[in-house]
Parts: sequence; C-alpha cells; structure tokens
Amino acid sequence: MSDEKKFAGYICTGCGIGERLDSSQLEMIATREGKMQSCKQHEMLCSSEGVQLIRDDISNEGATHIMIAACSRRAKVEAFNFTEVAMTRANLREGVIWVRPDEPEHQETTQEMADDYIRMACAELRSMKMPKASGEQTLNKTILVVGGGITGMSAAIESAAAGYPVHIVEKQGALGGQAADYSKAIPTRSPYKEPRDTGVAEMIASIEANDLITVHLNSTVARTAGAPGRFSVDIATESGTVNTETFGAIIQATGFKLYDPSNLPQYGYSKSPDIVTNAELEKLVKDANGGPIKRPSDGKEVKAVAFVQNVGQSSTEEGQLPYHSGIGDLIAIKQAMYFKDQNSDCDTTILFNNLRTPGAAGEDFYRAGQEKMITFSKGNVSEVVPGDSLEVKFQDLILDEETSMQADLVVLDVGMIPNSGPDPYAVPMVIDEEDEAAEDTPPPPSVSVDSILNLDYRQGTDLPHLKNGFTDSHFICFPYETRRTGIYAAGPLRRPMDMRQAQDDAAGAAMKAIQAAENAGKGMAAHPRAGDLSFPSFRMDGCTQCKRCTVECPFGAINEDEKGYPMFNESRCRRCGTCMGACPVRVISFENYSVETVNQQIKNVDVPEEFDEKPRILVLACENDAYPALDQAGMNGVEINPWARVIPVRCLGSVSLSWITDSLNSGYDGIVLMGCAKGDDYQCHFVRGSAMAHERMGKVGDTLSSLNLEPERVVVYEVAITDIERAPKLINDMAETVEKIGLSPFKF
Amino acid sequence: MTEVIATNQTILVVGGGISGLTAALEAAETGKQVVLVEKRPYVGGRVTQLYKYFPKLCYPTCGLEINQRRAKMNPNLTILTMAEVTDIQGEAGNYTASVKISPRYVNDNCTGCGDCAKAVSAEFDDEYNYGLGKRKGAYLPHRMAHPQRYVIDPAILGTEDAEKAKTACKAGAVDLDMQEETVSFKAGAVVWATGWQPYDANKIQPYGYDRFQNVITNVEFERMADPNGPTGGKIVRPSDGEVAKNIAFIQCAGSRDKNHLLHCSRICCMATLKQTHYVQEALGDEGKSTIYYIDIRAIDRFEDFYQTVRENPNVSFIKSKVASITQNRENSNPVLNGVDTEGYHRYANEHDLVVLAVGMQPSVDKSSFPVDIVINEEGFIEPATENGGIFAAGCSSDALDVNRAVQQATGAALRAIQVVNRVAGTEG
Amino acid sequence: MSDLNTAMTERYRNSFLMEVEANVEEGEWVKMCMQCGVCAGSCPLGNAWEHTPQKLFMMIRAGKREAVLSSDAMWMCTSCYNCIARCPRGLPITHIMHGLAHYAKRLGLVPKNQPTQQFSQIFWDNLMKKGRVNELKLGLSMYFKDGFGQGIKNAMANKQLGQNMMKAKRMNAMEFFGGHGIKDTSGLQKMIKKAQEIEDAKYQGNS
Amino acid sequence: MAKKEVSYYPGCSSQTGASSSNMMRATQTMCDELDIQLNEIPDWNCCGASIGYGGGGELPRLTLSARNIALSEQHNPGQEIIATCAACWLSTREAKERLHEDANMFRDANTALNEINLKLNNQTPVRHMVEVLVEDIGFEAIKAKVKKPLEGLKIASYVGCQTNRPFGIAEESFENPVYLDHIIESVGADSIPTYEKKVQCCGGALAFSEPEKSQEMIHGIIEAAYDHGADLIATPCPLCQANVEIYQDQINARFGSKFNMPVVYYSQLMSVAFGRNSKDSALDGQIIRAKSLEDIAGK
Repeated sequence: MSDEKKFAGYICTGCGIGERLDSSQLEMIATREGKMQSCKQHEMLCSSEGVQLIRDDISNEGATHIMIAACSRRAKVEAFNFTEVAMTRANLREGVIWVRPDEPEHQETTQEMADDYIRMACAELRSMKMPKASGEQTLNKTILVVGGGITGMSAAIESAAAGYPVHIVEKQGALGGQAADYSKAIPTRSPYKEPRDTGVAEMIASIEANDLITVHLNSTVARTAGAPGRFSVDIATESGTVNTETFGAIIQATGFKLYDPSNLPQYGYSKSPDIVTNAELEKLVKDANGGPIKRPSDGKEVKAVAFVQNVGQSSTEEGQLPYHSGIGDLIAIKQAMYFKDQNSDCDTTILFNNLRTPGAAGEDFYRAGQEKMITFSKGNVSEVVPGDSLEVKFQDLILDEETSMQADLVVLDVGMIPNSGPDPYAVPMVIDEEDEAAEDTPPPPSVSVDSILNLDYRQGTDLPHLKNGFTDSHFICFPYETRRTGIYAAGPLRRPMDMRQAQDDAAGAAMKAIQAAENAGKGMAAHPRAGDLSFPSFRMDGCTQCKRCTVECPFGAINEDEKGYPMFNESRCRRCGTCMGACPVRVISFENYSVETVNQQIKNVDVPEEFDEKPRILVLACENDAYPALDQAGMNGVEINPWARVIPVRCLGSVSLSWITDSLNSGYDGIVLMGCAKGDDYQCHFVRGSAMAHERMGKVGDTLSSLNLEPERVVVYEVAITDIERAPKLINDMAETVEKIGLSPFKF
Repeated sequence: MTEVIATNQTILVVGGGISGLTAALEAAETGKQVVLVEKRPYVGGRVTQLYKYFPKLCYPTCGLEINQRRAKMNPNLTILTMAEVTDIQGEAGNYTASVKISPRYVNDNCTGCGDCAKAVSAEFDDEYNYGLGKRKGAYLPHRMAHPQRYVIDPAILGTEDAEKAKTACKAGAVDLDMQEETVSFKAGAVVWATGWQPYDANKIQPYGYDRFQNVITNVEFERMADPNGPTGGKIVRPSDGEVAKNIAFIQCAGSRDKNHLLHCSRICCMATLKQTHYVQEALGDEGKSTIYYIDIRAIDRFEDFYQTVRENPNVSFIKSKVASITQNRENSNPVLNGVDTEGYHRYANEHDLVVLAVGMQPSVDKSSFPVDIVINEEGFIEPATENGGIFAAGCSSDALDVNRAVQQATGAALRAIQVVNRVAGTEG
Repeated sequence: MSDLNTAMTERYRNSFLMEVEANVEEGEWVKMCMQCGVCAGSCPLGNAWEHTPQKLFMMIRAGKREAVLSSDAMWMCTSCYNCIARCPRGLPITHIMHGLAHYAKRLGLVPKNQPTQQFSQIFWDNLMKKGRVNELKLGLSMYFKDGFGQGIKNAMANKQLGQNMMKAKRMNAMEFFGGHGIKDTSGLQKMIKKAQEIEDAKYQGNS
Repeated sequence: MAKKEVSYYPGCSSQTGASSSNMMRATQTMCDELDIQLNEIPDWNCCGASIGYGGGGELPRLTLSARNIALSEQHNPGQEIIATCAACWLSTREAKERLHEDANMFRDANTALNEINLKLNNQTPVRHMVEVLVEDIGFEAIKAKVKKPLEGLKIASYVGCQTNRPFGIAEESFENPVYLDHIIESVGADSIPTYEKKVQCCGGALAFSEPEKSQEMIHGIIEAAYDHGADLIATPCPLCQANVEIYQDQINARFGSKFNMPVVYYSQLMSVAFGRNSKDSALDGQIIRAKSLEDIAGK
C-alpha cells in the first residue's frame, strides 16, 4: 500500500440517526474540521449497497483511512470488515441517540454529542497507521514438550498427529513418569467397572516409532530464550553436553509430586512400613505381579486393608493442602479392587468423608466397587496405631460412634503437589528508583525449587503460579490463558487430574501451542486480541531506560538490552498497551493505538467556554467490559449525561497519565476511568492492566493539587460488563459532582 | 437460500454453546475453515443464562464478549443459527452433512434497532428466562445475543403483529415468507458439542416441582439472582412474590439416581455453593441457606471455595437425600421431610423456597443420532476410535463444568484438525 | 461406644455381610446402599424405630451382627413400599426388611414378645390351617396371645368394634366353627412343606 | 362394549361374612354394569399378604401365589388374573415377576407345585381391577354409564400404599396418582386434588399388633380429609377401607377427635352412580353409614 493517505468518511442515517440528528451538519464537521477528503451519507450503511459504496471507494478512489459514523463498533462488525484499511467508528446510535431522550429541549446537547464523536473519530483516524506485520516473525512448527509422563507423551503424540514435529525433554532415563510405576489405571472407557492397563508401554512404543518425535532422556532445559516462533532452547544432558534447538511453542508437562504424610504424625506413616501412600501401594502391587499382595514389614499376605482418604487435603490447617486431588477416592476404589480381584475374601474398607467419584465414570466405578464388596464407610480417622495388626481409630459418622478396626495394611490417600518451577511473582516486582543496580539481579524465587524452563525473561525464569503452586489459567472461559505467550502448562501441573483428563488436557495444550506457533508465523497476536497485527514500538531517543515497561508488562514480554532499553519481543506481546500506559515519556506506541490517537480525540472535543455552562466529562472505558456495558445501557434506553465523551481503550492499563493531565489542562471538568475488576478474583483480560491503572491513578492526586483542582474531578472505577445500570450512573454522578464543585477554571 | 462453502478440509462444529464456540474459534484461529451449527437463534448456549461462574463469581457474559468478538472478526468461521444437523454421511476426512435451517423471519439486513419489537404487542414465555419472564413475538433473545438479529416467533405469523413488525422495519429485514430450508455440505471432521439440558424436575415426583410453586430449579435460580433478570435480582417466592430468606438447596435432584440420571452431574455441588453466595449477596445475614447433600463434591482445586462456604454461619449442611417435600397449607412453605444420616435425626424442615440442584442430562439422543456412534448408558459420547472423525466436546462427552468443558473442547478441536490436516497432506 | 457383641477383629469385615447375602431374602443388595437416607425419611414408621434401613445396612457392613438381628426395626415395616419406590440405587428395601426379620426369627434372635412377629406367625399358622385366613380366629388369637385374662380384656376393648362388624355382615360368628377354607387343604400343606424343605436345604448349604 | 371375561382372585377378606365382603358385592354390581364377567379362580388360596414374612420363608410365600396363578392358568386359560385387594394383587404380581426373574426360584416353586400335580407357566398377566377400569374401559365409558351423577359430593381420594407402590397404576406417579380423582369426577362428584394424605400408609400391617402406631396414621388421614371439607373418603383398597373406617371410635377415644367419616370403595361410588340401589352398592356394609350416597341411591 502506498504511504499516501486518503481519508473517507461515511455517515449512516438509519436506525433513527437521520431523524434524531442533523446529518448534513455532521458531514460538514467531518469534512471541514475532521479533514475527511470525502464524506458520504447513506440511509442504511450496513446494507449490502452501503457496504459496496465503501468498498468501491477503497478499490476505485484509493481510500486508505475510513471513518464510519453509525452504530457501536461492536455492532455490524461483519458488515464493516475492511481489513485492508485503517478504520474508526463513531458511535452515534448506542453512544448518542439511544442514551438521550428524544425531546426538543435535549436536541441541541444531543447534536453536540454527535458532533464531538465525529470530530474524535476523524482525529483518531488521522493519527492512525495501518498496522502490518513487522517482518520479525518466522514460522517454526516444532513444538517442545518438557516432561515425558502421561501428559507430555500425550501432548507429543497429539501434536505429531497433526503433523507438527515434537521434541520431548525428560529428566529421567525413561519415558512414562509416575504412571510407569502404576499397576493399573482408573477405567477411561464404558463400562467403568474394571481397572485398565495404564497404556504407558503402548505410548512409549508409538513415540519411538514416530519420526516426527525426538526424545531427549536424562535431559533438562538449561535456558529458554526468544519468543513464540523463535524460542531458542538449550537442552542439557546429565553428561553435561548442551545442544540448542529452536521451537515455535512450548508445552510444560512436568507433573506432580505427592504430599509427604510424615508431616501428620496421627497417621503413623513413619512409624510402620505397613502404612503406605497410594503411590507406594502401586509399586507393592506391581511387585506382587498378579500373586498375593504382601505387606512390607514381614511379607505376610494382606487379608485386610484400610484406605484412609483425604489425608492432609482440603484442609484449612497450616502445612496441609487447601485443595483436593479430586481423584483419591477413585484411586482407592481401583486399589481396593487389586485386593478383591486377587482374593475376594480380602477385606477392603474405604474410610472417606465426602466420596468424590464425579461424572458418569466416577459413579459407575463407585457402584462397581460396591459390587465387589468393598466396604465404604463415612468416617473421620483420628489415629492409625502401628503394631503387628494396625489399629485404625475413627469416628463412624453414620453410626455416630467412636470406633476402630484392624488392618494388615493401611493406605493413605495423599494429595498431588504441582511440580512447577519458582513463581516469578512470589515477591512483587518493584522498581527501586535509587539503586539502578538492584534490578539487574532477578527477583528471588518463592521457594527453593529449581527452575524448569530457565526462561531468559525479564520477569523470572518460569511460568507464574496461579494458586497453591498450580500454573493454571485464572480465567474460567479460557483455561489455557497463559502469562507467558506460547508456553502452555498441561496436566497435574495446572490442576489435580487423572490420566484421562491429563490426556485431554494435553490435547488442548497441544492445540494452543500449534496455534501460537502458526500465529507467531503471521505476526498475529494471541488471545484475547487474536489476529491483531499491531505491535508496540518505541522512540529510542526519547527513552530514559526507566524500565517501567519491562517490569509492568503483565506477560513478561519485554526484556532489556545491555543498555537497559526495552526489547519488545512482538510475538510474546498481547497488545494490551500496559507498557504504553507505563511509559512516563510517551515513547511507546502501536500503529493504530497510541498516546497520540487518544490525545487527538481528547483535543478535538469542542470544550465550550465557561459561560456556556456546558461541562465536558472524559470517560475512558475498557473496551472489553465497560464499553459493552455502556452499549447495553443504550439498548435498554438508560440515559447518559450529554456532557460525557466516551473513549474506548484496549485496557485501562494502557491509559497514559498524560491523557489525564492534558484533558484537565484543556478544560475538561471531570474524568471517569472504567476498568475491570482487579485483585485476587480479577476480571481484567490483561491480568494486571486494571490493577496497574488503579495504582498509577493513585498518583493523580498530586497532579490535581498542583493544578489546584478538586481531587473528585478524577475517579477510577471497577466496572463489570453486567453494570448496565451502574456504568451510566457513575458518569451521571460525575456530572452532579461537577454541578456541585463548579466548572474547571482551565477553559479558554 | 443459504450458501455454505465447505470442503472435506472443513471442520463442522455441532452446537454453539461455550464448548462448540470454543472448538470452532480455536480451529478457526489456527487457520482452519469452520462451520458452526447452532439450534438456538444465538450462540453461547446455557452459559448466557448463568448469573455468575464459580469459583471467581465473575460474569459469563464477560468471556462471552471476547468469544463473540473473536467470532465476529474471524473470516474462517461460518455460523448457522436456528439450524440442526439432520444427517451425516461418509467417513473421517469425507463427510457430507445435511442441516435443517428453521426460518427466523428476519434476514441479515437486521440492524438490531428493535423497532419490530416495539411494534408488536403479544407476549410469550421467555425461554431465555426459563419462563420466569415474558418476551414479545418479535424479540432479541437476550441483550448480548450474537448474531445481533431479532427473531420473529412463528406464533405471530398470520396475526396483525406480524404485519406490524414487517412495516416497522425500515431495513426491510422482516421476511415473513422465509421458508425452512435444508442445506448439505462437506466436512472432513465433526466436533459434536450439543451440550446438556437441565433434568426435567417434574419427573422427581417426591419433590413436587409440578405441585408446589415455591419449589424451583437451580437454573431458574440463576435467572432470579441476576440483577438484569426477570426479578431484577430479587430472590422471591413464586407463590406470593415475598422475598425468600430461608432457602433450601437439594443436591442430586435427579442425579446419582437409577430412577432418573445414573451419573453424578459433577457441577451441582459447586453450583449450589456458588448460589449460597447469591443468597448472602442479596440478603446478608438475613438470608439462610441449607444444603441437603449425599456427598459434597467440590471440584479438586476449587475445594477451598467449599471451605469458605462452610465457614459462613448463614449456610448449614445436612447429609441427607431429602425423602419428600410437602406443603404447609397456610403459607405455601415447602416442608422438607427426611433423615440426617450422620447419626439419626429426623427432620421436617420448613423453608421459604426450595432450589432443586437438577442434574445435567446430555443432549445426545442415541436413537436420533445422525451416525452410528458409541454412547455410554448415561448418554455421553465415548472417546472411541470407532467414532472416526467425530469428536465429542464439552458436556456431550461427560458432565463437566465450564472450565473443563472448554478445556476438553480445545482438545477436541485439535483432534478435528488432525483429521483435516491428514486430508490436506494426502491431497497435497 | 462400640458394641460388645462385635469382636474387635470382626468390625468392618465382610463376614456378616456375606452371611446376610447367603441367608437373607435379597440380602445381596445390602452392599449397594450409598447411605443417602431416603428410605429412612420415607418410612411412615420412621419415628417409631431405632434403626433406619440405611443404618441397618451400615451396621451389617460394620459387622454388628447381634445388634442388627435383635433389632425390632424390621418388624415395624408396614410394607408400604415407599422406600423401594424412592431408593436411588434400586434396593428392594421392603423385602430386605422382611428377609432380615425372617432370618432373625429363624435364629431366634427376635426381641421377646415382639407383637408384629407374633401376629405374623399367628397369621401364617392361621392361613396354613385352611388355606385361607379366618379373620375372626385371627383376631381372637391375637387378643389371647398374652393369655386368657389379657385376651378377655382385649376382646372387651374391641367389643363395640366386633358388634359393628357383625351388624354390617363383615364378621361372622359362625366362622369360629370351621369357616372358610380351600378344598385341597392337605395338598396345600404338602406343597408348602416341600417349599420349606427346599429353602431349608438352601440355607444349610450356605452355613 | 364387548363382554370382558377375567380370571378373578377375590382374596380372603372378600368372602361372605369377611371384612370386605361389601367390596365384593359392589364390585360384582359394577362389573355387571360394565359387562365384565368375573370367573373366580377355583379353590384359590390366601396370598400370604406382606405380613406373612414372619412365618413363611421366601419360597413358601412365593409358592402360595404360584399355586393361584397355576390354577388360573389351568382353569381359566387365556384370561388375565384380576384382583381387587391391594395385598392380593401385589403378592401375586410380585410372585409372578420374582419367579420370572429368578430361574432357580421358578424351578423350586414348580418342584413344590408338583407335589399337587400343578404346573406354573407364569405367562398370565396379573392386574388390578382399577387397571381394567383406567386402561381397558376408560373414564369416558364410565361417564357414559352414569345415570345418577354424584353431584355436590366432595370426595377425598385415598389411594394408599399397595395399590400404588411398587407397581403403580397406568404408569402414574407414586406420589400423586390421579386416576381415583378421575373416577370420582367421572361419576359426577368433586375430587380434592390437593388431598395430601392420598398415598399415606394406613399402617394396616400393624393394626392388630401395634394399634397405637397405625391409628396415629389413620388419624392424620381422616383429619386431612376433614380439613379439605370432604364428605367421604374413597379408596380402592380393602385394608385401607377397613382400617380407616372401623377404628374411628377408638381413634376418637385416643385423640379426642369427633370423626365420623364414611369410607367407601370406588366400586360403591360407581354402582350408585350407575343407578343401582343401596343394597347392590353394599352401602349396608358401612359401619359409618354413607348417608349422602344412600340418599342418591334411594332417589
């Protein structure tokens, strides 16, 4: 596309816009003030002929920048989908006529609202560039899988099945992970009645037979550098040799460890060899190899076994797990069946509290266990007394009595602990203004665990933890959301799960990894701005190496070069603009979203002189939640004060303080910022964006007092997409505040 | 006439709920051609009818907005609404699907302006609100419905409402002569994501859902708790509109029961624990929740959510499958009869409102299923190789919560991609 | 408190459960109970007995042999079938209750003078005599089960009732002498004797 | 309506001079009107009822019913066995099904039957009289027969246990079966749809052994009927009828109530509505007289 810009405006007069607004005035504003070289009106711009009208101008008139004044940018997206040009949309329907009463006395202010939205859209358009891929990107289809257990093997097999080459890096000398030691597995196919083969052998065989899969045993990841599409990974073997491979994306499947019950003396784990964990029992059964299962202490055949469930799990006690493995009861049923199938006279008792056998498979398997005469008792175990015959003391909750039973062997259901690396954010990152040197040393890891990925990232060596060490996504709707683009966790590392779930999860992670590699190849953003081609660049001469951007990026996308300048790593970037909001010297920008594109909108709003008594309220609304809420308010006909001028932002984290100061300086009377929920249960789609914004706006107070303006002129809110009544109210409240404290003195 | 461009490298996704939508988007964002077939007039399925998600208590429409934006902007994705797959022929890598599209009586000129709805007067039970509210005969199913196109209820055809709607529409979008049509097209792989339906509470006779007004279901309770819902977020008794303060939740209403659903529906425990938050939110310490359960099955990592609810003094737990509900003739209060099985304590507890935690019934009907497929006795599609290029996603495969359903659907998308990539490989 | 009749080592063992499976009508279902308690809440006699069905099933699994067999809970069953209709696991609870009661009776562990046990025995003997139940004799023998004196008292207490029934021709004094019966009484008795033998043989085999 | 022949199993309490001989009479009248011919099973024996369990074991009890079915198959071939007594119907149908499911049990029962040269094929349906009314004849046909609609009568339909569970009538709900309400409405009376004791057990099995327990239940059943303003209670079950009717004096003594609630059979309602007199309708068999019905029958 030639660099010559051609601006074309279009005004839709449908949906009542024509009736409610003076469209010829809008057209005049677009051409005169908005500098649109052409501006056309259409009574139904989204209709096929309306769209054709625009298409023709693009192909015949060479329009490169188009301004569409019609409905909300959220409406008719498919119709107004002109990927080859830069485009802005002025929201005259949801944003103006639907939120204003249709009465003569309001006509003037409603028109002014529309006029301003035209000015803003044109101004934004003029400072926009057409985003195009940077050329930095490369297509690398090879996937790295870290960990060779069930999950890792599945991820490799699934990726290869889609035609993508895979490397597996496994610390041990063989594939298979924990499952390799299991005798059998929980059934994964109906009827869910009998334990099944673990399938480990078959998986290993199919991997060895697969040309697309390369396995590195006795190996670890010594260093991971780069970004999706161009990860450069040093694979180190025990022997010390290191070879470097490049990958498109990474799947981490490093599994779990088991909780150590010796922390809980009441279960006597360390006092008797006949008190074992569920994992240890698997070995015991495997060694018995089909014969009678013997207890460790004296090799006596086990005639009675007690399964103590929920050991150190779902507990509020210090040093125990606040969560539950979720599968302990299914494992106990499976293991009780080991005994029953070997010798039906063996007594097996499962002492549980809430029996967790969910889904179709779970409930079927529970009944199958009962069929085999496994005894289930709702009981809280208080103590396991070691001895030749072990005594299990418990409260039988059904029979409502303190009682006890004898067993030759006691099996403890202990929980899973994710095997993830150190959490980069165990200690919050702060910029030490004084001591520049301090930053070169990376933050200390949360616990003294070895790094797994050894990421060469500014923000730490491994995937951030969500909770309790799990590297799960925070988002219900997006379970593979990750804060390290192109790196996906799978299996019990993410969340406790059994083998069937782990295998499905591996497939999901493989899906995302493949997608990340493909999109990196095209220079397209990953979720949630999937397909976005714009990316941040910065003006080096203006940069003060303050490192705010590198520290505040929620995705650890930005590294620093040796001089301390930011390195953006486009394909790690999620295009939220938090870096832009962080930059005190305004040198960071996207082609189609920058300090300038918003500043121009702010500047071009017509701020009436003081005696007009027409205040102006700037609303910066997150495009993901607050803006849709305002749209829906429009659909519901909820009124919004006519002084308000709403500008959608990619994320509140992208809001530059300069927008606030500039708008105050140019006479705005109030500013309302609307971002998503922050905190533990945050709903910000860019994780920290909203939180950062709130933090930064905390400092606005100083600016205001320096201008001696009232602090209540700038407010920051958490707004949810459901705040259909509340969001408008917050704006209207500001109007009342301005009414109270009077107009800004900064009008010209 | 609807045109569908598809090849044997196209992925057909059946069902546009959160699972189907996810599978479709993940595949489309990997550059695959996808056709999504949805029975309802809009995508998003049942999550659009939920007030909040556990355990974050965040809003389903928040994620829906992102997913719908993804859908609007992705050129690889074709969405057919009010459409049902009636037949699938062929094998992996080469299927031919027949899809029946019911008339919406509104074409895609619709701007979503709502003039048609303003013009008509007749009202109907609002299925989006499980009949707790009313809607017009020309309507947008819900505020965030995608596609943002109105629907004309066939019931008003031939009435003057239909003509009113037609004349009201300046976009010429109302087409009363629209006919049902059947289109057929190729697909290399199929992702089956027809989801679930709430188990019919009328069948659980001892609980008298069909006889007692103050016995409702958990899905109805979601609508009731939603401030944008039919009661404006007020938790009220259907019998007299009074605020319900003492609320009973009955777990396994239809689940884990050979008379109803054999399986455990997995989500109901967490859903109820979540709903006690609604009660707390709406009524503070005034609101009391009592949960009658067999086993509390909080979902592994979410177990801490259960712990926090347990600590709430306004929530109590009784280990008991309620035997029957009777009604206090004076005040229409439901009376729950049963035995607390921890020890032996009989109860006849009176509550203002009873919420039945009804189970998930898979929307997969073996008898009418277009192809021969392995379905287990609970009605879920088995992960069987015999199923060829057809892969279950979400609740067609098992009773799953949203998080797991989406996770599982993402994997299903890959399995579909494996098939079409093989086709691409062989066809060069 | 733990029961003395249950040897420590026998607790939560399958021994008694197996005994029940072998000797009690529908006993093989006991292990399938999931302790939801719907039977307990559905029983119209719930308020009258000490052990609910679901609790009896747990006691069986916990090996509380005597506590179960000497319980009078089973004898409270009115055979209303509520529990069967509602049990989510499809246990034929009514029949298991009858079976447990019958087994307790065979072992002579029924609580002394359990009235329903006595009545059901009287009922059975009554029908065995002539192949059909003789309501008058049934009633009288019930009144007189605790001796002549008590019998007269009971009879007087129900005198009005009796007269009413006679007046309505729904009770017939002549029944006391002979009364209804089937023709082939001996055949019936022979048949039942045979059935009993077969059943006894089965139980012998089990124990 | 074509004549319908059935193999009839009346049961002990329906015999002349027995506690539900009145039902027997009304049933006969009803069947005459509906053109149903009752062919009694020759030399039928007692079903053992549910209470038999204390004395007889499982097989002996099943064998009792097996004999009746075998006799029916021998003497009334091709005819469905129809019972009017809940206990008789339940025991017989249960026996049929148990012997159908359990091959060994079936073999053993036949071994016992062999002692008296009987053989059980177990191919005969065992049905309750109301199934015939509801499924074969239908409410419309019943309506059509009504000569004296029971107008103005408010009748509580008391179904009880064993007619209802475990088998139920015409796949109706166990908790709220409505066939009896429909019958009541078919004969022109008003039913009480919200009568909550409809399927409450009357404790019949304990009436003799533990009267205080059963009478407490009966008290609830009658009280609820009064609360709903019922003139009568109607039931399909002889045990229910007897229990709920005959102990009202004792209950009044025990609970200080003033109950005097007539309890009648559906068959009595029908024969009155069909225009038959009090005697044919066995109203003289009431211990608490059903005056309102007598008046209509007398007209």
